[in-house]
Amino acid sequence: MDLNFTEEEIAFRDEVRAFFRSAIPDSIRAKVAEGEGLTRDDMIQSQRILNKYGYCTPNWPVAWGGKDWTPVQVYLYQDEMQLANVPSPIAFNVSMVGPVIAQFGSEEMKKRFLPATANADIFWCQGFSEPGSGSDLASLRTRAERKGDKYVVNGQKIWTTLAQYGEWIFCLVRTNTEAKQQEGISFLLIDMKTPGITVRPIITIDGGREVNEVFFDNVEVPVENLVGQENKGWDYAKFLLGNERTGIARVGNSKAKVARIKELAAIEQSGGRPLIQDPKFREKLAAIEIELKALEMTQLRVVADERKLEKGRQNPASSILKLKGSVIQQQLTELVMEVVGPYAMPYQREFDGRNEPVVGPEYATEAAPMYFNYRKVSIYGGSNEIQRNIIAKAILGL
Amino acid sequence: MDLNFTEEEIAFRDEVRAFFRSAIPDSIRAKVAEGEGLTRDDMIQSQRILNKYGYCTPNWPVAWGGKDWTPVQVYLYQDEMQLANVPSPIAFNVSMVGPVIAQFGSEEMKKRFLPATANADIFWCQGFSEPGSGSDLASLRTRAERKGDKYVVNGQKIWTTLAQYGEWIFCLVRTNTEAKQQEGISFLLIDMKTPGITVRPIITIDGGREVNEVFFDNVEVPVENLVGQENKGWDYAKFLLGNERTGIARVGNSKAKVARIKELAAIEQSGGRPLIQDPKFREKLAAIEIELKALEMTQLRVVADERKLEKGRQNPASSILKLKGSVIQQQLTELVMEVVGPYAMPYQREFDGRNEPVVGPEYATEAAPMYFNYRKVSIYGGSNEIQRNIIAKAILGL
Amino acid sequence: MDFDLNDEQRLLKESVDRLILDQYQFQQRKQYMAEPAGYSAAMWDRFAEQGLLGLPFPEAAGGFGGGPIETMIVAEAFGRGLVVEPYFATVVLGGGLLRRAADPAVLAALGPQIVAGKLKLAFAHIERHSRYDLANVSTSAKKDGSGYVLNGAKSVAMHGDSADKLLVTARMSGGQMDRGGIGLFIVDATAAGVARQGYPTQDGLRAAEVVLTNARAELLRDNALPAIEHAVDEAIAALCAEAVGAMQSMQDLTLEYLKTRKQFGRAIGSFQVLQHRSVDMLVALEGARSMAMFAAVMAAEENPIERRRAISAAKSQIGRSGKHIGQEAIQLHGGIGMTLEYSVGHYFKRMTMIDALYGDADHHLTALAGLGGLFGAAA
Amino acid sequence: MDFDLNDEQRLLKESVDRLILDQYQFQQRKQYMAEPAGYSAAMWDRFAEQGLLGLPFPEAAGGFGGGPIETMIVAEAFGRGLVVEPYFATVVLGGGLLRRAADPAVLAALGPQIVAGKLKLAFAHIERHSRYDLANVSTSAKKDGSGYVLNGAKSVAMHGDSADKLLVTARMSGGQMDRGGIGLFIVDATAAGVARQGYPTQDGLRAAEVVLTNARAELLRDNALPAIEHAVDEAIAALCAEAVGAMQSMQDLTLEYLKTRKQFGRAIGSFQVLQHRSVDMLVALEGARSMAMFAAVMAAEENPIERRRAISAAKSQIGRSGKHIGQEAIQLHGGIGMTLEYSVGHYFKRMTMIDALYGDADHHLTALAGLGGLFGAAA
Repeated sequence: MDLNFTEEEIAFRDEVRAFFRSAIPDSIRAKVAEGEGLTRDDMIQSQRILNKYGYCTPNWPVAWGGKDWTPVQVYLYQDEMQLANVPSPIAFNVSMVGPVIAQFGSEEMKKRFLPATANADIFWCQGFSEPGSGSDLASLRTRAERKGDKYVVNGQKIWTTLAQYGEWIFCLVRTNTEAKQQEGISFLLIDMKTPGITVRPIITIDGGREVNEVFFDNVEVPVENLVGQENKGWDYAKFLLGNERTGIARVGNSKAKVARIKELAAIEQSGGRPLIQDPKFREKLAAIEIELKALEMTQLRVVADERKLEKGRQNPASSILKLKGSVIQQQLTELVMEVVGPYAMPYQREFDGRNEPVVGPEYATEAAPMYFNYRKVSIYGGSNEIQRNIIAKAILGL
Repeated sequence: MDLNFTEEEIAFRDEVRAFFRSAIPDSIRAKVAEGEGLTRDDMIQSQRILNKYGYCTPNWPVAWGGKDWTPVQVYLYQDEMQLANVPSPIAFNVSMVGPVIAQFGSEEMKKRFLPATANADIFWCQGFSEPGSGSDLASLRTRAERKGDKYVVNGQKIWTTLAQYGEWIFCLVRTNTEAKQQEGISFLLIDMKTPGITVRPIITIDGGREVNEVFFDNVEVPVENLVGQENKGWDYAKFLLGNERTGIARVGNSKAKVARIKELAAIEQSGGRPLIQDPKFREKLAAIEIELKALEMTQLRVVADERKLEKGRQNPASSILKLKGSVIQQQLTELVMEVVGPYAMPYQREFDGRNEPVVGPEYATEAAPMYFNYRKVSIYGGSNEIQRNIIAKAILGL
Repeated sequence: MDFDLNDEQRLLKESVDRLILDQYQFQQRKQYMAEPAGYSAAMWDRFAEQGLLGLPFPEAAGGFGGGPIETMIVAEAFGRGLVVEPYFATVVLGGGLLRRAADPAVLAALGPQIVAGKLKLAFAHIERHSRYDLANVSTSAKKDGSGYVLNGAKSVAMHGDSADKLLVTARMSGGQMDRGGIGLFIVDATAAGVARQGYPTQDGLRAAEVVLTNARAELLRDNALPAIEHAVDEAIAALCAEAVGAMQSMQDLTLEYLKTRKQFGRAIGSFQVLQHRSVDMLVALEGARSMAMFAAVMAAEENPIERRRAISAAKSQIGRSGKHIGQEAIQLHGGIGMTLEYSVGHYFKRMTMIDALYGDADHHLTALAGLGGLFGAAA
Repeated sequence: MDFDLNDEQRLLKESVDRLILDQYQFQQRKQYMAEPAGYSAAMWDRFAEQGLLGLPFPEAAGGFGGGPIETMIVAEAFGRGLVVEPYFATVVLGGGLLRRAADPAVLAALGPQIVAGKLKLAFAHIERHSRYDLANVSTSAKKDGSGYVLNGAKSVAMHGDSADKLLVTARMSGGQMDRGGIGLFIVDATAAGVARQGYPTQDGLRAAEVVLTNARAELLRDNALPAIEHAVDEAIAALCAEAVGAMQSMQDLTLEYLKTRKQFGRAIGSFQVLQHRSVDMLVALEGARSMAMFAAVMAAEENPIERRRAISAAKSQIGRSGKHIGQEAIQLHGGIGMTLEYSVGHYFKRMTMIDALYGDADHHLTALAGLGGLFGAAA
């Protein structure tokens, strides 16, 4: 057992660290550091840089632009990306639909979609959740009826993140209403420009427009857009959701946030001295740092174990990462609120597009919206209640 | 709304306060303050003083030595008793079997048992739980078969507190094995000297002998010892358990414990100054004090509401009192551990009956045993999980 | 001891509850917020008609002589309605500062205008680095003829943009953090030298940044800190009650949702985990309700140590209960709880802002610990 | 980076695990505790035979040159077995103090005796008001001919009653709380002027009060605090691993109980609330395991700031996880968990004592906060 990184691993880390901090524009990284929303262009610009230098899709098959990295290298890559406040490549492209197409799609489908997906020439969004099916995803009701060489899709998706940017959407649809819930579902790729698709924004409590409803009204989809086999979509979705869960711990992001909190708490005053000198504030931060360190070590253990797992299999411990990772992210947003104190109160998104001066320090403007917005991280990607159900069954055997 | 006590209430409070602090021997009150176990004689002596002055059984019918006090007076009586570290009268006598006999027993039974029960001439214990029936009390299996003018009892009870002192035991027994679980249970009074009864102590993790197993092997019980009607015992048990729940908040005890912790933390040193001057320690204590104040106010609200309830009905909010009260009591034992620091470690019950000098300050000796022992308060009297089930159903309608 | 309302209080409660039920549904509130001032002028008049604006003022000032219990009744109902009108700024806090710090003559002159709905106030106190400290004041007051001129910048003055007059803390002597030497001044909001920037707050109310440049001001009281502290303590008691209203609404909404929302073929309220978590929300709510009552009773206490202990204990409890209930309400709702179209998130945001008003849960825990806690060593 | 054990470590783990499984069942342990010394002399010899007593000593001292990882392997197994022999006192802490503070010659002289099971040590440091502070020492050391004489009283010296020699902190200069001027001495436990009172601790181990009255002592090192701190940090890392073993056992016992105990006609492990609470126990356990590994890796770190940060973080996590798991294990067991006849309560008590050894969770949180936390502002 040697928990230090090897010389090769350190060299790799230094290489990606240098790359992330030089290749991605500071203006974009500063937005990530402060929790400001990125524009569509920011996301695409950043992803294309990563892709150009081969740093976009390491988890994909090598033939399609992936890397033959060790699990530790993948970890270091993610950690350094997050520490440098580099935007993660669009998750729908790189962590979700890309791996599914690479694993289950036909050669033709791969050629058609994978390079464009890696380079953000297509902006993907995800059509899984429906109004009636939240945690109970398999109860989804959006229908796709086969008519000749097309599917005709009718139904509604909800919580579709960034559908306003989406050029394509990958959907779970019901292709067999007779079969048991999980067995009648297919995985379909749909061009958002197809007639019959309507996107309606859902404004969230932080005032952001991040999620949407997507309505399908007799939307015609060519059958070649079916991924893999008809009625096997649930398997592909499970594969996809497993991939989602590892990244969601976001240890590097939280480490960057801790560092930022220390900087800000050195600026803000409490009782006539910098807040960072307040023993109680320090202890609150230290308590989260301990949890974060434990999470990081646990993640490394999961990463190290990956070598021993069948390729593509998911360590159920990744549910623990999601659970703890989400709570730590949320606690850090609360601490930022505390750092800025009364300056959390002004709602300044109202100013967007206007010219009013910022109230209080610039870094305070996103404190409350981020706190509100981050309540989502224990809800999406399988709520923390669902994660506990999974762990109870898969790990504890209860 | 006037949350101040009336002049009459204050006069009453001063009266009971003076009584408790003068009539009960200091030696007994000091044991309660430090969490040391009371001897059987301590309990009986204290109860007889209370009974002599009419302060033992206020909740009983006036005809049987009860008081026509308002709910506020009852509250003040309990609060002052606990604040003065006066041992509560034996709960099995005064809160449990006494009210049941007074409510459901025959006149003859009342005459036979109530005065002796009030004066601790009988030391009662409770035979409810069985090895197979913990939270699921109604699944109990101890049989009582009617044979002529006797019941023949066979079975086993467990967790019988102070059975080693018990002269009589009130038991739930199954008199009908055909009926639905709750409907075949009777409430029986049994003389512990009857042949066929064996008591076996259970030593708990604190080293204490507080609970026991009680075995019944063809124990013959006269039918006149049946309380109320055969097969109605479950109703009487529910009545009894409801009574138990109010007292279990033990706000007065916890207030006395907070005061004692402040005294001790002024003696113990940390970093070269009294522990009580450590801001973090103060905050930990203050956080519990807030919870305790909220509990006290909630208890007063429940008390005030009692006037509006049908006599004998239980406010489901009393489950909240049990829940919060138990947690606060447990937290305070943790804080005592923290006050004494390394001196929590010596196990000095071993010294009982020997003459070795006390290790560390005298008040440290019970810190760890009390912490260990108090884990029970969220288990007994309906575990906190059961309380939450009750609240979810009875208050929230879930 | 008696938790019952008297007849007048019961009438007050019925009328305010009715007002909120009839006039303050979620959609109605949205319309009020869309008005130019960010709240409903008609509703303000309605408050005046119903006598709510005069509630805590003495009769000599045109009011009805209500105390903290009456304010608690109104605040709790307003918490359920998420009222956006400047009642807290003008009547509770502004009015309280006048009652505690101003001469009776000033109160008698201004009171009736407030009661009639003609005068709105705001308290301009917070400065860039003062955080929750009432004694941390660097805005300066200099004598100038019969009055004073003030210089400084004040932040996040609740409803400062619609106020007619500002109540301003300024330093007359001493260092930035000294308890002595702080004056309470009254300034015309439209006077020369007063620059205001109004904006919405996270909870849909309004606030303003105020810059004072040789702004002419009238002194209400010198060495005003003890009076200000008392007024703020009373205001905190009202915030506690408002918070209880908001928490009760979140609890009600969540229970309703748990009973109707179905997943895996059954109402999600039938899942034991969600049942127990609802119970923990209820326990937090009842603790908060109890402490809000405690705060109301203790708000009028003249002994500042006893009063501050009680108020800090209550505000700390409210902050913790509110965070717990708010976060759980969102979590148990899932995605729908995150949307602006649904009301629970609005309660959550108001609750979050209440925690940040005049000291959050940890600030008041520290304060209480510093004051020796609630239960004396010689109990 | 590599979490795998090397071949030697794997062999060590297999042999220690086997020893615990075969020789340290709950009933066997009870017999060991009933022996006069409070532990099994035969087991101690067995440890010697298996080479465990020499594990962390350099070869020059007759040992096997094992490091923190090897100690972690042994400690975790011992945590599962609730081992009562003085391994921690003699080998981990006592041996560590010798390694860090004594001359190589002393180590070479004493080491082989320890390795052979012939010499037992105890660290006598705690004083009436020192709590968890290693720098708080008032026991005095005075030069006397070629050696020293010590005067003072030491409390709760783990396994001090069966030790052959005591390692004693005493002040050679400076005030009671000064970091400088603390010497580490070695004293014959049976020497004149050494009075010991032995007793059991809450977890079934043993400790002693030690009173030194002009007791003759040999100086191992002056200004010994940094060396003592390093040895104690290494000992804490071992305690963390032992705690993980105890927590794992509590988790296993609880799961087993949930799967077999029936209430309301079904296994209680089928109740969702108990499932989720078991999951939270697992999360606490995995966090503790991760931090125990972190502690093991950092225990050898020479930079005292980096080392202390890591050790304090780990001990704090261990304390919190252990309390959570222990309390939940008892609660989920119900009454049976409270009985001395059942093992889970013994783990709970050991876990509680580990928290109180060399600083509890809050003590180390404060320490970590004082050292600036784990993640630098310039990450």
